[in-house]
Amino acid sequence: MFIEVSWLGRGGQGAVTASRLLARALAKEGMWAQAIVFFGAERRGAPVFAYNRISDKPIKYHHFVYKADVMVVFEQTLLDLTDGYKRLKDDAMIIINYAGDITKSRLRMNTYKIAKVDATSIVLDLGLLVAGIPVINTAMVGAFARAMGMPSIDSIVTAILETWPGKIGELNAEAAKRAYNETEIIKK
Amino acid sequence: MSKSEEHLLLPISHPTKGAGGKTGTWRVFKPVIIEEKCIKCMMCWMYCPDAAIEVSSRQEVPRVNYDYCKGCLICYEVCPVKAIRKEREV
Amino acid sequence: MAIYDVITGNDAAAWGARLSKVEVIAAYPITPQTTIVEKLAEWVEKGELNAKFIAVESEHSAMAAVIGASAAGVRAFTATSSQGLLYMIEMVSWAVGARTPVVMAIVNRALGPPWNIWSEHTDALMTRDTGWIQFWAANNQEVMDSIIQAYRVAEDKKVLLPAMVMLGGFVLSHTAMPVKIHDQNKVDQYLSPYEPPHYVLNPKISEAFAYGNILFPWDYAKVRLSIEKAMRNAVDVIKRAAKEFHEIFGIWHGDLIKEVNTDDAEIVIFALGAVAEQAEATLEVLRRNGIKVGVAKIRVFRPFPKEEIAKIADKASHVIVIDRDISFGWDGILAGEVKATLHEYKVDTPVTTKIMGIGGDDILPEHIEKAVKEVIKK
Amino acid sequence: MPKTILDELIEAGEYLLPGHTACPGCGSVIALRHVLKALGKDTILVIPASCSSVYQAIYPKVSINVMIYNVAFASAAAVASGISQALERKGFEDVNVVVWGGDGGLIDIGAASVSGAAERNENIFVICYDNEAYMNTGIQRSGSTPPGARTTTTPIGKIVGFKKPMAYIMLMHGVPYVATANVAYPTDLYEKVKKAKSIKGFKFIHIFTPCPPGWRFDDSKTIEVARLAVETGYWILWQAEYRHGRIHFELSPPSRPYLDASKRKPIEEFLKFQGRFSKITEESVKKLREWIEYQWSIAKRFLDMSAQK
Repeated sequence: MFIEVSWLGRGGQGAVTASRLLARALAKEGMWAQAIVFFGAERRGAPVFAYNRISDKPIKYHHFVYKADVMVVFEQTLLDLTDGYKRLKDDAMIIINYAGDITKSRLRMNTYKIAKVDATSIVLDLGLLVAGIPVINTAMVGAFARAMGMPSIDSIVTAILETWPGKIGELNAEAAKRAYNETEIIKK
Repeated sequence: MSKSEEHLLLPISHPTKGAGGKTGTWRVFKPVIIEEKCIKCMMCWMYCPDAAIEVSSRQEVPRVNYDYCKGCLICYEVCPVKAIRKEREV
Repeated sequence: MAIYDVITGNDAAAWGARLSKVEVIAAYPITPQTTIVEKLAEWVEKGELNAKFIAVESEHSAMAAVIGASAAGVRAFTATSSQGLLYMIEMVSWAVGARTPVVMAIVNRALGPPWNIWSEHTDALMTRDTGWIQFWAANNQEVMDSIIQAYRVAEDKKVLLPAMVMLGGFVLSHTAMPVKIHDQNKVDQYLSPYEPPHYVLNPKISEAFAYGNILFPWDYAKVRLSIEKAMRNAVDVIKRAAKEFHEIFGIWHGDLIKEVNTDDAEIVIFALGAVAEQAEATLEVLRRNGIKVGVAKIRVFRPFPKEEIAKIADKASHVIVIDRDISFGWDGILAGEVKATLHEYKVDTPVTTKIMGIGGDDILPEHIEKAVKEVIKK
Repeated sequence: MPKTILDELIEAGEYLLPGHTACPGCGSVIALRHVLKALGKDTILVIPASCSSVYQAIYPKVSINVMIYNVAFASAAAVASGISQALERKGFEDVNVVVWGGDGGLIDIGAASVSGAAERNENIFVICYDNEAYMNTGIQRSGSTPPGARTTTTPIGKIVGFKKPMAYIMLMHGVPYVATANVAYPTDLYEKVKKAKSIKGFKFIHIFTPCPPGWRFDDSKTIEVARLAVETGYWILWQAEYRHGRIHFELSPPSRPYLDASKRKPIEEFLKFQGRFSKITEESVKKLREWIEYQWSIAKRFLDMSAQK
């Protein structure tokens, strides 16, 4: 098994942390996962890339992901803004934070497998905001688990609680669980 | 140094009197303390840059250690009672 | 029991220092090194690490302070990158003559201008001639383990020289991957507390002495020669340190070199750090295509493993050296060392040199494959 | 008979051993003798490149009988910080870690590390012997060279710049103890170092130490020149402690009369002995007079601040 994941978010939304959480949760299940970050001159709101490389044996590659098997998109404008489609393999899966009817989105529904979750509503409901920005990263990790069938939501919850002990951890764990339950997988 | 210590030759120096040699040879003039005039105020001792004027208590007349006195004559200048005279050496 | 975690290279470096029970840390922030010392500062403040953290005003002072601390008899640590390393370089060189076995992590980053925060090896390679032992880590586990090994080697009474551990900026420093965090008792078994056998700057312990006052040329030459002897002693000490590390922790990163598929290789790639591991990853694909390639990961750049390199190159029909660095007007820096070594050992295997990945430009498997295929066409 | 400071100085013994290699009449070594008497055996001198890295003599011997660590020019206060922290970590808190350097090493190139150590309130002494130029490399101007002084890099006399008021600068860091001293007043110096020794934290002492070859005067005149610096008001002797948000500043006895400008000798008395000022222009003398006034106006302000309840 060898899966490459791209996270496409905005500065402040926690894409980097999401990729690290995912790697940590996968490691708990004996998987080998890298979490890679491209640091540029990020500012809050600007597009941010993070990546995962996942395998069942140690990975020795040390470069960025250019053609992802899975792309987690924090909002659809980012796909247009960053030429996101060019960074996808032909049969890739897009996991997207989207409110409302996905068929009305600009997504190329016929080309890619799509998984959809309204993460923004979940975190607004839970009051998960940092500096006024809804932080949807943990919810999107939950969505990833549902869409990809790995890791288990339990491993994700454990990884979250290890990262933020206490109230913040519990809220984030709740966000991940709700997203896990609410993610819809739309076949092409 | 044994073979096994050759990798550890350290630039360490040990405190030694006369580390710079007999600096008394630098002199042109030498200070001479006139015992009978000395009031044991210790000014000469106090201001000697070379620690070349020796005394072990206030009851003594200081002695010049000519091995190391460089002949700067600060002592001659600071003596309040002119109890030090200078003598040409070279 | 060892804890198995997914951490960045910088966290791994901090863990290496923590498990080595460093007693004084002095550091100045610089991207991409900063999170190493942030982590250590956090542990010190929380009381998880019983050490003094000196938040100095410059890298020059960071190295100065760790030299002072080490001279006074404690295990000291610092970390830097790029411009910071260059700003510190006077004291980097000083640490060698001072015979202070400090360990420093260097997160390799390109030099400005223009500003560039990404990976390149030129910074650390510019310290090549200072007399530091240089470890180049290829992954985060090796970062942590090399720091522990570095203290063991640096403090060995046959060596007593400072050691640096390199990790690629972002490529390792900010990339999280699984790392086995060792059990403290096992590390304690491997690495005894620092007891300087040569001198301790403490009037309560030692008689008064002066370290480093002026010394005439004939004596100076002897003192510098003793550094060269210590560096040569380091070869065996590094091998033993790696071997015992393997015995205790079951992990083998190689000693001065780690050879991968070199036995039957027609083409051998030499490289440093994560670049070498990237080449290792590419091997699989090439071998599947019937191309017999091997990789020699140069893990220790000083002392330079000349004999090992000559042997490996002698067996192969072609050598490729990949440098993520450049010596302007010459070639890659590692390439120069390899070529000189082969000349010294009268090995006439042809050498192709490739400079790639400058300023963080990504080194992709296809770049390495292309380099190999070019050699085959020749 | 009660013990006097003089008895104490005699009993303290000598840590500066005769046969060192300082120039005849060197002001710096006179100061070092008394500093070491006050500090005693449990002392580590951290010495940056300076005259004292040379006058301690040549390997394998040394003329100073306390522990010495020679370090690179700009690094002294940082090295001392590392030593001090290491000793504290090991439980040796009663060792004096002392930077002993010149104006070049501590006021110019090493000023950042001195300032950094002060800001962190490291438990160290920084003692600067000020001979007002880079003497070790052959008399080049420093940030501490006064206006009008000739050096090899100010061949017609320093025109650009004043004299960096390092002790005031250190005082503004809010460190526990700052003092100025002068080789002509060794008991004052001795008492200041002893006082500093009783204080934990960062201590800065700035000592005026004439240099016969560098300032071009007769070897025997070191003390006279140094004393004239005080009597003309050019060098002000004071000490200050910073405690709980307040500076306790006091003029030292030798300088007290000169708070009254009319009591000061004319600056020409100080200048005339020294070859470095032999061609000083009237303009530079005026600048010096203004500079002296300015230094006193700062001292007065600190005195007023200390007097306020």
